[in-house]
Amino acid sequence: MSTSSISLAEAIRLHVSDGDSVALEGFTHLIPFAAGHEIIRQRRRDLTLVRLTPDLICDQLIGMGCAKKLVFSWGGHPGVGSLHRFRDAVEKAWPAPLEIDERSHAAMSAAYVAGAAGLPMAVLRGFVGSDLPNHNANIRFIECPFTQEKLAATPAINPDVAIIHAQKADRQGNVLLWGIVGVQKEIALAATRCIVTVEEIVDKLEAPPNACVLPAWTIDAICEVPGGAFPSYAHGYYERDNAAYLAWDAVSKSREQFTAWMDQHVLGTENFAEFRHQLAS
Amino acid sequence: MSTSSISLAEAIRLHVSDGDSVALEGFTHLIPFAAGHEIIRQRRRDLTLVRLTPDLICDQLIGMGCAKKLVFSWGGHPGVGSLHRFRDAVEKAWPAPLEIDERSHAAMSAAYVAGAAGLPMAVLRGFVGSDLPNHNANIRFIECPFTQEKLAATPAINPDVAIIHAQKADRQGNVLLWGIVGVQKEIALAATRCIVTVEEIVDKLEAPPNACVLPAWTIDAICEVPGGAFPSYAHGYYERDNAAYLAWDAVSKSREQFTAWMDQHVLGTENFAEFRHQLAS
Amino acid sequence: MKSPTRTEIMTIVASRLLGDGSTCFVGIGIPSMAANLARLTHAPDVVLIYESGTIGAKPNILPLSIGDGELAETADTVVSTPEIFAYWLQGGRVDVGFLGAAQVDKFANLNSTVIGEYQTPKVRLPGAGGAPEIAALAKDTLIIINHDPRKLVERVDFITSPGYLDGGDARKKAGLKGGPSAVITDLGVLVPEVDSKELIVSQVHAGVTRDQIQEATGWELRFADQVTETEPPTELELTALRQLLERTEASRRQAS
Amino acid sequence: MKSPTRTEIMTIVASRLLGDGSTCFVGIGIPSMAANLARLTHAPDVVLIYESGTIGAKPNILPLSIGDGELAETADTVVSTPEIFAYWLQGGRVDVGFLGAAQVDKFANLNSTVIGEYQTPKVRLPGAGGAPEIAALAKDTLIIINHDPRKLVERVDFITSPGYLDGGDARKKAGLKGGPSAVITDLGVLVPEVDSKELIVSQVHAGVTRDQIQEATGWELRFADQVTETEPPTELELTALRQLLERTEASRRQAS
Repeated sequence: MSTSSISLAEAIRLHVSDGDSVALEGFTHLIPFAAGHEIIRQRRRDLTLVRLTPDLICDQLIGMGCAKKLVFSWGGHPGVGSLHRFRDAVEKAWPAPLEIDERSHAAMSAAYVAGAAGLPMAVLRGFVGSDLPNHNANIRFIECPFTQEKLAATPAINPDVAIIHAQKADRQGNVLLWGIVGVQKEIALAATRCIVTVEEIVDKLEAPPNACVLPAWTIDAICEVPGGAFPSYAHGYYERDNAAYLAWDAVSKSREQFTAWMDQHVLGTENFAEFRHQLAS
Repeated sequence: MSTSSISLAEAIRLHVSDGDSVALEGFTHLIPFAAGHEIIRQRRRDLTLVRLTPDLICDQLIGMGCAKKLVFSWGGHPGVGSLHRFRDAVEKAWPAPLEIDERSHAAMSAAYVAGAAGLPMAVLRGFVGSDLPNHNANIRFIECPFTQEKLAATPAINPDVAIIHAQKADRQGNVLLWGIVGVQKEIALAATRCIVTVEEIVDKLEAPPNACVLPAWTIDAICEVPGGAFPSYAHGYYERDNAAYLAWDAVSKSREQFTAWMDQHVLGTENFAEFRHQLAS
Repeated sequence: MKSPTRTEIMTIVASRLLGDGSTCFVGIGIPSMAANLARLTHAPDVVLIYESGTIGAKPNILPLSIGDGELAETADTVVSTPEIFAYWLQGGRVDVGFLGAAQVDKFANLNSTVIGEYQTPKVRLPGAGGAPEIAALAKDTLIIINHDPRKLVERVDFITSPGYLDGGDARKKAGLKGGPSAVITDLGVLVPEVDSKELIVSQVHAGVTRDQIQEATGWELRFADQVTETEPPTELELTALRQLLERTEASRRQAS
Repeated sequence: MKSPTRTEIMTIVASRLLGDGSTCFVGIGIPSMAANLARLTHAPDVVLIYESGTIGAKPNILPLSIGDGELAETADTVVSTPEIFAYWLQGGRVDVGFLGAAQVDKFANLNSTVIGEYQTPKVRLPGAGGAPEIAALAKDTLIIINHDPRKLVERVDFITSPGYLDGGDARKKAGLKGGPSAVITDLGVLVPEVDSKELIVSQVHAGVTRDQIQEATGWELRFADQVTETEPPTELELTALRQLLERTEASRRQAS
């Protein structure tokens, strides 16, 4: 029951197909940027992207025409403002129309929990008084059979593929992440297939008790991609590159500049290591 | 926002009243025996005991007449067989009739989760084909509004008091437990009041990342009771006393021998330290 | 000492409303600034909860994102995103939700979803994030927003997060407790009138006239019987705020 | 080498049914013994999951309770009780549920609740524990029980955990997949007949006659067309099992 590591290009080739629903998670931390880039390089199309906070990684995928739909709860540039490519797709259908399934963080994280737990729906105290349920059939209300209270329900999320970035895997393929762990365990378990990029592969995981560990047999591909969460951060390895985040605002503002940047830095590089090298120089 | 430590006797006096529902948890590990004994010493009555696995600790409380009701999912002597005092209460109403609310581990742990999460009920794939729902109105079935599947529902559990044993607290009252953590975080958060006994109080908690930590402001009383989980175990401190467990079978078999043992060892001692000292000699 | 800017006053006034020992679910930006200022001044035991799962965070610098490493490293505990919303917010453990928004209306409803129609938006905003449930489930909500007639509007284009809905007992009828107790702006403070739940001006910052505040508001404003003037920032408050921002700036310069 | 006892044979036969690399949700007692024997012999990569939350436990000695420290220390990860049932069992990640019971009936339904009436039990048994959901949600279930006419009964007094309910497609109609594939006893192995789902004898241990097995069963037994005789325990199996038990005994003596 061990999962041996493969290249990220191979993992995306094997496990991500056109039309798939793909959850890329990491709540401000451990965002799988390298994997997102590889999806762009391999020119996947018609993906349903699933992510609580579709920040730069989804802005890039959407702007490059990989997505037909977005399941999300907050699509902004953290601490900065708008995601220009996301807005351009929703407001002006560029480069393609983008269907949206919009919930809230509480609902989406509960939907992942339901997905991991084999339930068809999540139940929460949510959306009361909000206009969102008027625009999303995936938000309904049910009645508690014991108290007759009205509760919100939302369908479980079970993506075709989950992609996460973690700090470590051992040689058997067991994965350890720590710090802000977000919804990563949940999407890994909710998805049909799971790709994990890691900072490093080690002999022994040395996980502290009750740490967030994914056993090898729950994972389909492990790829060693040091720095694979850049410009987000990997706790214990490197910090968030706030300057790179701030710079994205200008890069992404115009379609032309965005396209040129992506052509040069993502499509024009072989892999994430080359991308980072090119960007640094 | 700190919780200073008090004696266990004081904590039980302040927070456990006749008629309360009291959850004592610890899944084979960190079972709060010292607190159970103190409830017996203080002769509380008409308690609703809540525990997934009401093993020796509940056998003692039931046999001593503290309980009027038991909410549970498995009432046996682990690895041995019957709980004689529990059986005597259910089968022959001795020393008093015992009402039961019987679910399964999956349902009870989900009910604690719902309790901690402020939901009135838990939803699970449970009890299909089982006779339990025919005998417990706290197990019902609902329909998923998205898939029309039939799902089990059970009311949230929100005890008046949660009592747990943990390895450590710091001087501010933050609590750390590790190893088999069971449902302790959930009941601590589901209950109105929470008492925690700990192996030791330390200057710094030194919790590893993402450990099971309860912040001081979620806890009402912290009591330093070294060895307070005996004869169960405290990971990193001492092992399960299997001999003491095995011995319980003979001690508890007859009403007379049970009563004599409890009179001598529990009612006849001032506190848990004296109990352990007496038992060892 | 340089006299305080309007934004500084807004931040300081908001920080004053946070009680010591309370648990506060903090949005990013000015809410985070105000909450940390409270922690560094009159409320050392405030418990800051961020939706990234950090409980009891005590950041020395302000996070740019809601899940910076600084938050995790200084927290009492870090839990998963599902847990922070289920056990901590929905579980009823949050005293104060500290929120910003693109628009707030007369009944303190918040919009962070769209300007214009949902299907054909003029401006697509980031969306709900944690706000609908924070606004619904925290015992109290504080809202921080810059005064501007396009931001303080008679009726929001879209209710992302409930304030008092149509006013009066509409929120209660919908099954919600709590509700916003104050909207803090760079011009003053608005509070819901007891019965109608319409936001009225209860406080103005020094030097702000009623006309100014009316001009910056998208509906015909009413004023409380007793409108107080904001107590000027103390030197302690101003120093703590400026040092916090300086530390933050220095750290960002160093990192880039 | 001392010839094997009936209990040893039962344990070894059960262990053989556990495939290498499968994930197995293990009950305490003989199920745990058989599952660990499988791990120590032909199935080194079996993943043992205990309801105490230990995933991938590799105990060197047999736990007396389902949550001994030995399980936590040797596990790949230890999760909470709610998580083990929600994400791991209900999430569909368990291939085999390994269960014991006080009674099993003709359609492989299990009783661990009461002998007699629920409200006025003759014998109050421990109860459900994890079993109803293990029996319902594991892809396959293996049942281990000693052959005895009070244990293998025509109809259990109480269905704690579903086998094939009333037989035929009753289980499927109730919305359940899977179902028990074998009942392993100290006399032989019973399996559900393809359509009726009635348990029939497919295998007898060496030296056991049909009469013996019928006498020890509470309903009129039927036999498969081809009843095989159990392959005798190999020396490897027997040695591994006995050493496991010796290590366990030694450790318990030492502790007490």
